[in-house]
Amino acid sequence: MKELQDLAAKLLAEKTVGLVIGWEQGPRGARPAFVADPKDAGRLIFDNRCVHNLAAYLSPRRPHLRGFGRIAVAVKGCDVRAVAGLVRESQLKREDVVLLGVRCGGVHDEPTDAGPLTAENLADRCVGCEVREPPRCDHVLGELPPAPPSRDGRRAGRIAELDALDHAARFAFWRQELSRCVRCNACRQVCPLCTCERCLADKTDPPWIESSPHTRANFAWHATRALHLAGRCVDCGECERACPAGIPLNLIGRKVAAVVERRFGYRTTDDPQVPAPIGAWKPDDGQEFIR
Amino acid sequence: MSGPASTRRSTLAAEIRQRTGLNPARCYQCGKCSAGCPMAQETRLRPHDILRLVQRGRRDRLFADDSIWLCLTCETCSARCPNEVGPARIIDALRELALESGEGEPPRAIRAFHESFLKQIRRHGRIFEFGMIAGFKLRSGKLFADVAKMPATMKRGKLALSPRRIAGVDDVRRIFDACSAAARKEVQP
Amino acid sequence: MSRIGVFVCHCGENIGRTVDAAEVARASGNLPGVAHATDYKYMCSDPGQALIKQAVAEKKLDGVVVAACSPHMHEKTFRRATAGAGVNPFLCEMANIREHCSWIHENRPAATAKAIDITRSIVEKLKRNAPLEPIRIPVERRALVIGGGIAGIQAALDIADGGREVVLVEKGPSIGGHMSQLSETFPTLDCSQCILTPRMVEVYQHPRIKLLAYSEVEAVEGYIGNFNVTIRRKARGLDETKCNGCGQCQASCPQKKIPSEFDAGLGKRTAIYVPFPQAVPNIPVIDSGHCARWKGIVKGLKKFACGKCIEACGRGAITFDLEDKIVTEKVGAVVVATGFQLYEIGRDHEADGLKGYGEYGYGRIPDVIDGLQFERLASASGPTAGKLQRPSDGKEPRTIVFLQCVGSRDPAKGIEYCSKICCMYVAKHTMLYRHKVHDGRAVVFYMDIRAGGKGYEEFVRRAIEEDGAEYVRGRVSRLERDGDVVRVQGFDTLSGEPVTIDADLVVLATAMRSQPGIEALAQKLSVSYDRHGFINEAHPKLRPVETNTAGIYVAGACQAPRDIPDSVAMASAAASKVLGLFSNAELEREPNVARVDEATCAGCFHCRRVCAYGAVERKEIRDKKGNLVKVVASVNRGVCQGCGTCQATCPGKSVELEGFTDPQIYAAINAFQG
Amino acid sequence: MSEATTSTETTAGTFEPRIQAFVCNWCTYTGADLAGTSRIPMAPNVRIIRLPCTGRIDTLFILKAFERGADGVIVSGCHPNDCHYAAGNFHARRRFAVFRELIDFLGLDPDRITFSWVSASEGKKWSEIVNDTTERIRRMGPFSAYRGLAGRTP
Amino acid sequence: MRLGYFPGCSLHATARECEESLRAIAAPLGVELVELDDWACCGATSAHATNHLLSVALPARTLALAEQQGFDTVLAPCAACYARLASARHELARDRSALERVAAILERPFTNAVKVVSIAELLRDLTPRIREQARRPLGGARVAAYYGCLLVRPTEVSGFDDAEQPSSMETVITAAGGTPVEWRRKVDCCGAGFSLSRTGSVIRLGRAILEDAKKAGAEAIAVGCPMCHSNLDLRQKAMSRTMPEPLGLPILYLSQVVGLGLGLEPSSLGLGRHFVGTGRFVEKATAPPAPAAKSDEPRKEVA
Repeated sequence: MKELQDLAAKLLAEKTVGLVIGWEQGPRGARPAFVADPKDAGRLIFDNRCVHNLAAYLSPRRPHLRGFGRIAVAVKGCDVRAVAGLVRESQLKREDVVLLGVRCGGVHDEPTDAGPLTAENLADRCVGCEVREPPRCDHVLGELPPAPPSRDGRRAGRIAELDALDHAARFAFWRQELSRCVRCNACRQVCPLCTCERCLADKTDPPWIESSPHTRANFAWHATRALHLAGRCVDCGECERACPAGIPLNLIGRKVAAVVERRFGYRTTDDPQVPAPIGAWKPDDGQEFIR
Repeated sequence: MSGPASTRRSTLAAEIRQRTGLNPARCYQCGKCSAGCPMAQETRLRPHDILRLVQRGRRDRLFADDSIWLCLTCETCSARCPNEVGPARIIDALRELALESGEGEPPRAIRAFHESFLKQIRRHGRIFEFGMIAGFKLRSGKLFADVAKMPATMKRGKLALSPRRIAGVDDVRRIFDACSAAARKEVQP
Repeated sequence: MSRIGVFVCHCGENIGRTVDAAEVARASGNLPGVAHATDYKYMCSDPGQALIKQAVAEKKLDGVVVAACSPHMHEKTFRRATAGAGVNPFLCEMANIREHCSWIHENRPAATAKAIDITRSIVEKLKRNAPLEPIRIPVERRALVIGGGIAGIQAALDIADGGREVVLVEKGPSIGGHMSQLSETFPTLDCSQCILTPRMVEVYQHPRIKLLAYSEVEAVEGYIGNFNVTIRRKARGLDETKCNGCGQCQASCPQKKIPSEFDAGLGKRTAIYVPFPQAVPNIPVIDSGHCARWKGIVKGLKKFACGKCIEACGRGAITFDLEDKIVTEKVGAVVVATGFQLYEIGRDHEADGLKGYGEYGYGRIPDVIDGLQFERLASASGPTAGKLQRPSDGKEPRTIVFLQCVGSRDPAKGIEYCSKICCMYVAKHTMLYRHKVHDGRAVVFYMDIRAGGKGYEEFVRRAIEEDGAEYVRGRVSRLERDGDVVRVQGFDTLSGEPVTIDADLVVLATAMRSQPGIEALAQKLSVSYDRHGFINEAHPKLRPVETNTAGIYVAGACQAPRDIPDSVAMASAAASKVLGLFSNAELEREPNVARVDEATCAGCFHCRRVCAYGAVERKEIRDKKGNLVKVVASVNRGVCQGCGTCQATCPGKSVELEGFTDPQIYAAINAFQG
Repeated sequence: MSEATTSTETTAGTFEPRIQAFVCNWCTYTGADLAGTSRIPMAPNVRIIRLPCTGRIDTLFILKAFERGADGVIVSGCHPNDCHYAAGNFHARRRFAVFRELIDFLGLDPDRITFSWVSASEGKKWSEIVNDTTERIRRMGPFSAYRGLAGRTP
Repeated sequence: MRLGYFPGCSLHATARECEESLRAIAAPLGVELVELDDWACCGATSAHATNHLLSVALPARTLALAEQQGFDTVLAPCAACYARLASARHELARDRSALERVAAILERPFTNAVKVVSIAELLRDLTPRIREQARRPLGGARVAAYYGCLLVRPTEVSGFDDAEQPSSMETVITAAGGTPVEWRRKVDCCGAGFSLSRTGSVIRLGRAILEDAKKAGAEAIAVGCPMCHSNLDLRQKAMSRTMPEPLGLPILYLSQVVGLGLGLEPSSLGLGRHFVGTGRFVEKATAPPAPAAKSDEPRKEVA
């Protein structure tokens, strides 16, 4: 942690960067921190409560961070995929940011959770983590922690359960879940890859997505959002964490990711050079569903 | 395409394809297999003939003589086949088919060899060569062939005389039973 | 749009029989925004069209819907009529109530209800139509031809003779291509060089052809009518303007043992060389890989071992200027004619996904050669001056065995297609051989004889019947060197016998492949190519010399294996396409192209990835002070073909395809289902 | 809109589904024209919207059609390698593949949608697509489950 | 290097010299050979000519044993065993359902994770070590490398060398100090599968091979297959019956050639067990180097 603080202070003092985005202790657990003054670098922390994917702050939709020049941002191994996504889609120039990779042995579900990680409280995306050592970073900090506790993925299990149901039962489940959506757009706001200047859902001519938050509109909205994230979603789970209604949005993202992997052999990667699967094609892509 | 055309297709070719994953229809009769086949001068049907008869569904002619049994499985045909037809594996499959359905029989000597060989494995788990030669001779009727070589072979310490059974011989027998049961099942429609 | 006219056609009985056209007109007349609705027996007839013009004038209509046949039938007719009435033609739409309704339904009420639905949906769509103007693109009436083989030469001459300028780019030091290496040509046995070299000279002397030999296309930007081409002129090491082609330098060069590319490795050449005596341009190049001085300069040496050619040149032309030069040309059309290469069947083709033929010993057995090498052996201009002498010992071969389909029709080795020319040139080879060695034996191993072409079958029969070529139907398993013969182990599938022949020479008819590097060129040109690297034509039947990129054409063996007549025919076809394009100074196109809303575009460039035409460009948006605000997508209207894939892909819907915009489609769906 | 045929309108008491088709201009639209020229009778339930290419067909169209009352949807275009625009159908195929599995996961029966390749020469195939889809949707009944989601959640 | 060792039936009997020489060269080459416990026969030609499933299941049992006994690589010095093991491995790697089916028959855990190597592949990969340990130039003895069928075919199964112009054995022979000869029949079939059942064919095929090697100037033939060995060795007399004089071409296992090159005692390599006498060859190979040759200096790779 000292290493992170010292490096942040040094980068700020040398004016290598104008801002360091990291995590700090807030009133209720860890929270994102924005440090522009080297003197404040001591606020920075990293531990297993630092769940936030700070790459979201690199999106060009955050113009208020523009005036700082180069930005250093602390990223866990998994967060690098989001940075790669932004670079891949011309939303960010890699040289405009300094990546402070933090070695990570898994995080909690919520930034307010505390204590050692157990199989029970480990965030689902950390199960079977392969990027404890953050790839493609400018600096890599901390000791390599042990692998997170092993267990089965809860969401994978939940998806399998849902898959086993018939349409009516699945429909009932999602109708129930999606009926709670109030279209507060927290999912969209927190998503590092939702980078549209003007969201389709805010477009009124034509109003493809109905604006009132009834269940039908919510189906269309979340289905369309998932499709737009197909092959792009980095599975950070921030949408689900941010959702005030507690809708299991990550289930949809994971399901789509599984479809994309099975069909196109593609998994979201931290290599910005690897093109995403939607927007590409192969002559022998599966078409068993087409007559 | 549907209708009569599809039902007229050679079921033999389809069966071979199902067994081997190889498509006999790919053979365009270039003859490269036969040109390189070491046994071509001894067989009536050469590899490309065999492929043609498979395409035409002529089980009668395929199983009528020794040809398929004289393949050494040296794989030269498959290695050089321009169209990746895989004649060697297809001939293997034809031999299996002949045995399972009883339509064809290997020449006595070859059958005797295979039978004593497999019997040895089933009995001991391994081949014990003296026993095998003895069994072969009884089955093939070639009683005196090679007898002259036996003493020389033994003198060189090359024939293990006492069969030794492996510990897992039951394992091996179970494998044999399961595989021949599976083969029997395949003959039935 | 608030004053729409709806015109319902009976199409005689065609529509009227099952659809109540009057009822459709009545129902449509009640639609909001419809100011006029009527029905008529034949809308497409002159009186029918007059009806539209009259109604537009009288009712001040601002949009027209014709409910009649398929737009594929009469959309142009009615748009012209609408334009004639003074309304933008793109404010006319057709409702297809014939092919999609009256002709396929029997039940009159149901068909009528459906026709009303269709018409209503089109009316609602039309309300969101915008007036469009056709796109006019200025055309630079000069052409670029890439490749100086027979196809490129033919295309360049045809275009130039048609009155337009041509830039002809050839990668090698001379034009002429593979054809210049051939001895005689099938099916007439006329001498290849005799028919080719006059054409080469014609290119050189043509006032409208700019020949850039020893040059390569570096980059291509732009679109139909407006390509900017960057060309690398590779350093020849001498001043072309001073050289008069006297050949003294070549005679003086001490490096004389370099395998000649022109002679397919069977002859030798010097380090400074003209590839063959009739080369065009007749200017030498210095081979950087073999010239001692060149290598010295590259290494930065101060003193050089050799300067013989400099001394020999009476004109001071040899400068050893090693800098490539970059030139740019602006052209309106491109003809790709890069030709082919032969499959070299040695073993090392892993990189190309080809396996090679270990069993044929090519490269190990000196008397196993390929067809092009045989051409050089048979050619009067070849290394043996046309005397047939085999490579190993110079002996005249008494038995030659020819193998067809080596590499071709052989998926196991990586190529499944037929190379098309081999059957013919092997027959030719047997003839050439038998004409030179009357008692020699020519044996051909073949799988099928494919001699479709004028005079082709007759030619092959002549080789067999008159010239005594022995044809054996079967592939050869293996070639082995045994003493001074090559043992050919084959099988005659027709007689069912193994065939073993001891040959003095074996000639392999190896497959035709696309040129190395064609993929990179195709990508520069944004034209598509198949998995073998052959350029794809836009349509195999109807657009055989166009590519999927407008303004880029294809000719010759870079599109598929082709013989000389085919290549020349394609070249002339491509030239006529180019001349057609150049017949007007401006190009007019339908305006159904994509348009980006720069205000909302986030610059993610998903659209650019899906565009098959390279029509999406990056555009920088700057504020008044010139600071970069953002980079957005921008559609080049000259290049866009209007498929709309970009729009469906754009997550924020910041692209609209004119004529099929989201508001139009939305309105159409709403009208159907609402 | 009084003239509108609606799915509640019945012929002899049977349910008449409303089906929205989105087709490409070059293959399927022309194939449907051919079906007409060949006078191949088919169910009158399908309403075609013409688009230049399947590449233009947005999944939003499909959702919107269901929302506005369609009981079934047909999406059709050129066979692979036949696309007038080289690759629009390949892009569309990936898009639809994901979309189909996604809505399936959300509990919407993907059998509500027929995806097909119908070339300009396959007028007969188009009629089969139309008839089969109509029959299938008729068996499945009105898609009020989705349409009705706008009301209060039960 | 620790290898699971699958001798196969013949290395305990007719091919004893192969086993002996292998064990002799293992230590100097830094290889530990551990015989698989309770291995069974691979089924050889007989299984796969009659029952495909059996021809996969028998080798699969051996591969499963190797897996359980903690090996990641199995050496099958007999080319026939190698071909059966490698074919089974290849087939099961491509076909998941077949793997499950076979695992069920075996009634033991099996993931098909063990690699199979032939004697030629193993020794080729050990070439640097052979060169380093070579003590004898073999008197420049000219050796024809004979691959036969099963070391190089089917190509997709073996794949460690070119099917038509393989070179791994030549590389090994050169490293051991021998001189490989160029000849034509190195991948031809000797017919050994019919050694007992159709002797006439075998004699015809074997004779062509021996003649060609002789013609190319070979003083011995190196093999990697006990079937080829017994065929060319045991039946050589019969094969040369129609010739003016016996061929007298000793047939050596590649491991024996390497053993001689490493300077091991000929008797430890089983060289006395051959039908065709190896004496003259051994004599030449073990003769003290001529004074001019500096045998201590590392030789240059010729191949």
